[in-house]
Amino acid sequence: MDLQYTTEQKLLRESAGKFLAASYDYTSFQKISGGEPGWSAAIWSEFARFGWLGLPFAEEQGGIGGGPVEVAILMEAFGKSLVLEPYLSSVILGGGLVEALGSQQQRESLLPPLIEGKLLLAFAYQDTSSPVKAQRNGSNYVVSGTKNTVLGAPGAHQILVSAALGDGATAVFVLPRSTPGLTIRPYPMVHGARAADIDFGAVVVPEAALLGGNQNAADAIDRVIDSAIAALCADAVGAMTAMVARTVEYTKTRVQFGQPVAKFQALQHRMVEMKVREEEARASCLFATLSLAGPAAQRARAVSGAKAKIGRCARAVHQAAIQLHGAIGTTDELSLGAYAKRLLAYEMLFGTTRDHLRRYAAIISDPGIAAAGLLYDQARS
Amino acid sequence: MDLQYTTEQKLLRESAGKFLAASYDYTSFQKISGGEPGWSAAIWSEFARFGWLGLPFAEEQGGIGGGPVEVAILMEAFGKSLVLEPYLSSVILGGGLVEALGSQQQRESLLPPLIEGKLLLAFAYQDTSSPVKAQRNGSNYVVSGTKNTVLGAPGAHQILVSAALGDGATAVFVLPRSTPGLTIRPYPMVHGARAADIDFGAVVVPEAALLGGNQNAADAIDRVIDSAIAALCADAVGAMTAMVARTVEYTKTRVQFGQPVAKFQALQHRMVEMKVREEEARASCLFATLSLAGPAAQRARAVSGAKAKIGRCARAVHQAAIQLHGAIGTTDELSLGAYAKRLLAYEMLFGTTRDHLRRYAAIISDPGIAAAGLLYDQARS
Amino acid sequence: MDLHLDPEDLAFRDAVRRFLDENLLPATRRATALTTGFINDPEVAVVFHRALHRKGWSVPHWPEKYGGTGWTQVQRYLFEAECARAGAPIYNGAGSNMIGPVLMRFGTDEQKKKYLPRIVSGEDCWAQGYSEPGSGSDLASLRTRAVRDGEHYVINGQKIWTTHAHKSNRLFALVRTSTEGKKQEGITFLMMDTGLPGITVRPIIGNGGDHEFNEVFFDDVRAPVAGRVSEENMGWEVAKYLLEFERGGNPVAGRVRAQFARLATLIGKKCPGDADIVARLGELGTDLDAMEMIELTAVSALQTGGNPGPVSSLLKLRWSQLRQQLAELAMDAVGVEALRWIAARPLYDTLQLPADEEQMLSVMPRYLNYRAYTILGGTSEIQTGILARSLLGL
Amino acid sequence: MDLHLDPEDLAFRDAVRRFLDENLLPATRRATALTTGFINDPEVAVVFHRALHRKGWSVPHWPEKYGGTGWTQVQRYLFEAECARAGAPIYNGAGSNMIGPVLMRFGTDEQKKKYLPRIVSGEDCWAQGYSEPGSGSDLASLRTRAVRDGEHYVINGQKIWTTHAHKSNRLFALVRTSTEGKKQEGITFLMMDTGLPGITVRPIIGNGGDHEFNEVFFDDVRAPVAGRVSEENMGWEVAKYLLEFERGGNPVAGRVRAQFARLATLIGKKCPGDADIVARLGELGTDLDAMEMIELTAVSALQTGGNPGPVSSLLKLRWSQLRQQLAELAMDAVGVEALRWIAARPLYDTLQLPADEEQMLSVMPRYLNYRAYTILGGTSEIQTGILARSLLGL
Repeated sequence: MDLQYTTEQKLLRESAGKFLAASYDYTSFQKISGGEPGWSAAIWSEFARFGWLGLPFAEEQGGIGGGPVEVAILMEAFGKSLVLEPYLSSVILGGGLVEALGSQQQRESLLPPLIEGKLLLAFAYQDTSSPVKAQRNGSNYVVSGTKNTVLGAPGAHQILVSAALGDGATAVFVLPRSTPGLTIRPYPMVHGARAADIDFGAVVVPEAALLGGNQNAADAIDRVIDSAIAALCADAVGAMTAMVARTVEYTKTRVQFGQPVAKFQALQHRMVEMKVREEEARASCLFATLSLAGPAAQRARAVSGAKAKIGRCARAVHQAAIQLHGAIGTTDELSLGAYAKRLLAYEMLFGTTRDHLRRYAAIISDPGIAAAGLLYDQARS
Repeated sequence: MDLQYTTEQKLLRESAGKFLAASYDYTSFQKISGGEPGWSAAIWSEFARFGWLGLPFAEEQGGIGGGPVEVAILMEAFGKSLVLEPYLSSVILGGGLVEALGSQQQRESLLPPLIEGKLLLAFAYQDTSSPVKAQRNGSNYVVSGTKNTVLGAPGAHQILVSAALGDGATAVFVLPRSTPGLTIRPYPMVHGARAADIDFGAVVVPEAALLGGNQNAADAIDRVIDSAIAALCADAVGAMTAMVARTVEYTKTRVQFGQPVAKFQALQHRMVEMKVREEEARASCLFATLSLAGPAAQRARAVSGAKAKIGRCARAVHQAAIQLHGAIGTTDELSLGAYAKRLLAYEMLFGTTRDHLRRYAAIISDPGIAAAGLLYDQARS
Repeated sequence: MDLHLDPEDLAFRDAVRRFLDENLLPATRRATALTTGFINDPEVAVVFHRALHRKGWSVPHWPEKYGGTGWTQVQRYLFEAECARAGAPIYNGAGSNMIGPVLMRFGTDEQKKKYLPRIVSGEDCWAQGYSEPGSGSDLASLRTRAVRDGEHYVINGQKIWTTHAHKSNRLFALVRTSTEGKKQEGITFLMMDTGLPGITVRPIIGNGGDHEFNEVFFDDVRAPVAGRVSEENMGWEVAKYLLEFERGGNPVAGRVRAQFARLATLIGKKCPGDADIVARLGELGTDLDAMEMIELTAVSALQTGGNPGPVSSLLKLRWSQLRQQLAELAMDAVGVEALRWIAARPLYDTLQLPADEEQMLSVMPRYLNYRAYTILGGTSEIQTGILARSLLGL
Repeated sequence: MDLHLDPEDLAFRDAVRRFLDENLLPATRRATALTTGFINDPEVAVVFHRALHRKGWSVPHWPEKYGGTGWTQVQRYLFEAECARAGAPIYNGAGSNMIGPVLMRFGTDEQKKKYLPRIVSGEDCWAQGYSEPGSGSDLASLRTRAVRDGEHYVINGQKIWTTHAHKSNRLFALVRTSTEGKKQEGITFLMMDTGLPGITVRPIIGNGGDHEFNEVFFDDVRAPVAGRVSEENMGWEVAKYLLEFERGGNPVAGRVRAQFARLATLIGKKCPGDADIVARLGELGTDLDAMEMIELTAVSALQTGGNPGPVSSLLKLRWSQLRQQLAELAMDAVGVEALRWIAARPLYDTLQLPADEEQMLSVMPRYLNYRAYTILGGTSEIQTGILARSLLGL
């Protein structure tokens, strides 16, 4: 067991924080979120230049070979600076699936341009009342159905989509956005990021579009989504950290009745609650991050537990931060509201806080698992 | 609509409060709760002398003709003074059922001695995994099964018991405690009151033991239990009121760091929360009390709503009161712990807070009922 | 004691229901239901206000001589509840609940004659200029200066949180006319037209995307002395009287009840079998019942000439929390779909969807805007401090 | 960074498990599981302590020269967790976690030689005399007087909340030896035998029915000066050092984890399909995971020679809340049956029922006693105040 950040990890945090503090203030955020694409190509190419787009990928793929901890460091910085660029959807989900499932040829054709910032991916996984299915038809597949809440789809060049095959297995296809019959209906979300509903109106795709051949992709999808959730947890921790720090700062400067309102004990106690929740959320996120490499049961427990716990903390923190800012906190004059919205999006995406609490509770109700601490035997993973 | 107490009602509150303050302090409570019967015959005969044992009964039964409001006033005073005497079990439940269901002869034989303080009743209604059934056998009934949580049973002279008849109907029988085959297993409860599990081991009872002949008693039982719940709500409001008042008083006198701890803003805010909960609980109790006379749907909504709401408030208040008293609040040196235990008993008896929340939520989910306020059309009741 | 409605009350309630059936237009109901801010747009609400005015019901709580109805407290309560239940908007509370009562108490005959009828009819729309950037909870520290110059005050400074200043033709404000003595002693209460030269209104957009609040800048604004209410430097007394009205004022149980019923409907459609959501609805229902009972008890006390005691802060505190919690539960009931964001306002102009879908899109903005309920009009912390003194003697 | 146990750690853990299998008696496990108070009865715990002592593990966190084990931080963590998981009692923390470390830091060679071995072996059982009726959170205001008289201090006054004073043979206490200067400056730290003439112990019974706490009265008690730790009037420094140990000290995640696992078992038996109860269990599980991670992070920092920072107050605050919430959920899971009350203590002597039924009867006393978790050893309000300064700079 080792829970100390390495020097390289500390440097990554520092450099990400510095760049974003300089290049991604609230005014830039407002400009980017109000603009049409909802993200900035200039910023994205900076991300590429820093190597961040290749961070989680193996060096032989042209990546940096970073692990979940490095991703979490970056995501926390993104959350802290309200970054809207489609890192989670394109790199973690899209790139993660390609690396996990893709053939060597697919990896070679998709990952380098992704890492260079020239290719954007999105992963359509959330089924609707019309779930996506794929039916073999000669050397082609016919993909039909509708996915919703597809993060980053409006700007993506290629769409990855999970589809049920006839035999109970799941496959992932990769389709150019220009595929005839594909309808992308984009919409903005409350926190400024973009998503889309996608109709696959009996789209015909070649066998080559099947990611990694005919294996059942369900486990890989689960793993990639769990890694995306852990990354999103880090983003939320970043946003919470910013909200707590700003609230403490604000109450130190806001004077009423002749003194800074931070002097009022009731407010101090409320801010301590916020800070404690931030610390708990950070710990919970770290548990999820470090459990991504663990046994599947540990991963599910840690990831769903973190999603639920951080969701609860995030709700309390954003409400308290707004209340302690007074009226100004309820407006778009400060960045505070943007953080609140980001945390609300966190709570709802990839399964709500309640969904994950149920998943976690079902796991932890087993007294054997309930008794198990966080440390695990690597041999079992 | 009229929500003002009458002069008589105010007098009842005042005289009950005065008597109990003088005769039922914490030392008496400790003596009574620690003693064998768990209640005081001397106090009970005072209750009889004041007419309290006849309060809810019609004047032609020898009662006072009081309504739910009068009962609530008395019960609130009982809660405030930790009264252990079996008023709820004997008068409200036992007497209430006799008045509602009994034949004239049964009423005449049971109510006057009850009102005079010479007869104690208990009502066994809570079925177990072995529910109580009654089977006709000639001019007798054979009653079998087990009831638990029978309040006041250890001291009762006659036990009323609800039993399923073969035809889906429910009947109530009244049995002397000496009935052969009846086993009463008494136990003390956390708050000092006594209850029992009762085994009806194929007890043979004459037809005359059937309360009020062969009618289905289910509605009457529901109504009497709802009235008992409303009365218990008032008791809880009394206990909460005492806890809040004592906490405020204590913090005004307890000095730490050179000032009364009541000066600390964080504590003030916590006490305001307690007080607000007390006020909400009182209002909720009043709603239930005044709805006992209303249509059945209104009664169920108000009674279950009050049980759930007051349960939630009671939990928060007893926890806060103990915390604000510091270590001394966690001991039996003060009456505080006795109030906390009384409120815990309140929460669990006659269906827990969660049981009643579910009942209430099912009713209120109907948008028509959700939209209805508290005032109702008397013609519909 | 009882909760019965007597036959006269029932007849009254039925009359109100008939009136609403006939006079509250579907478009107005829809616009009200799709309002995501705190208060209704005047242009929507005034349509209904005019219908009320025709009926003589536009200011029921006012004395009859100024246009009130002479209803009993119970009738007023029923009227509010029925309007809310039917989805009626409220028009310009700053006029009928703030400056109107203030003028009745402190205004000159001339002022009453000039302003009150235009509130009754809905011709005037008022805005309130109280808070300043540095003076929120600590209102008396306000610094907007007014200097007497003949028959005018020359005003310089800034107000903030001025609701619907951009939609109002009149404004009342607290201004500092003296810096001597205690800070409460140099304040004057002034009425003026929003169109005066030197007044600039800057919008403040809420987190929920609505434009309700504004900053108002005063740059050598010359406001006639005739608009002064009470004496110079006596404005704090006027302000306190007004705040009492703002906090106590009209019964609001009906409005919260209507919000609750809409939520029950939403849950019934979106997630009827979700035990957790239904249990939370139940909890809020029990809160609402309790608060309505507290409000009814105050109404009953007023009805019989009694004093409801220090409940106004308790009502403000809990009603505002409850409205937030209802909005929060609606968001949770809708779930991930609540993230879909429509930026344009008002929604009733922007949207053209089935009613259910439109409602879902209003859920998130409402949640966000409603966070301000526990801040505006006296924060929960301020109310709690008041209650510590008034209820607990601390 | 990783959460792996390396092979040495796994081997260590297995060795601890084997030891526990062989040395932790069923009767001791049962008595620990039926303990409803905060700490285990010394007469129960000492049996296990002796087994540990035979193995050389009775004070693993002490330096090896005093009887410690020289384990790594991770090993200490694993040992604690395994003991808790197996249901092992803790013997007299006042000895091994309080006075022991104090003597190592401040004691004379003679004192160390006299007292430390008897803590290691379990011969001595210590009680702590800190709080007084008027000095709880504000400890430094204590008033129990000690006046030097030759080779004795003559003590008069009163202590309160003295845990297990009635079961301890030794006592350490803070006493006032001077009233000059700041209140912190006149305090002396004294050790003495509880059997000294003039010491009277009066039981305080907790709401849960347990006798753990006492008042201790000092009536001209003559305590040898040899029992003084550090100099006269320097006791506050000693007290602060001890408080740090009390608050930081041993990792507790294992204990809370064991409580959690017992609750999961209870729920599985009593109400496995109750979605609301299971969801609350889940929430507390996520809290526990987070807190365990915070504790592990501190352990890792210590392991690598770093400083865990100001987490001890955070840990105290949240662990105490969590233990209360677990006890509360157990009570709610049991429901109305939790009202059945057995007055006699200890339950492991009183009861002779199937294990499940015995557990149910321990639920209510535990809930009631555990309310003190957020009070004793520094209230939550005090911890919050410390965190406001240390974490937020307020």
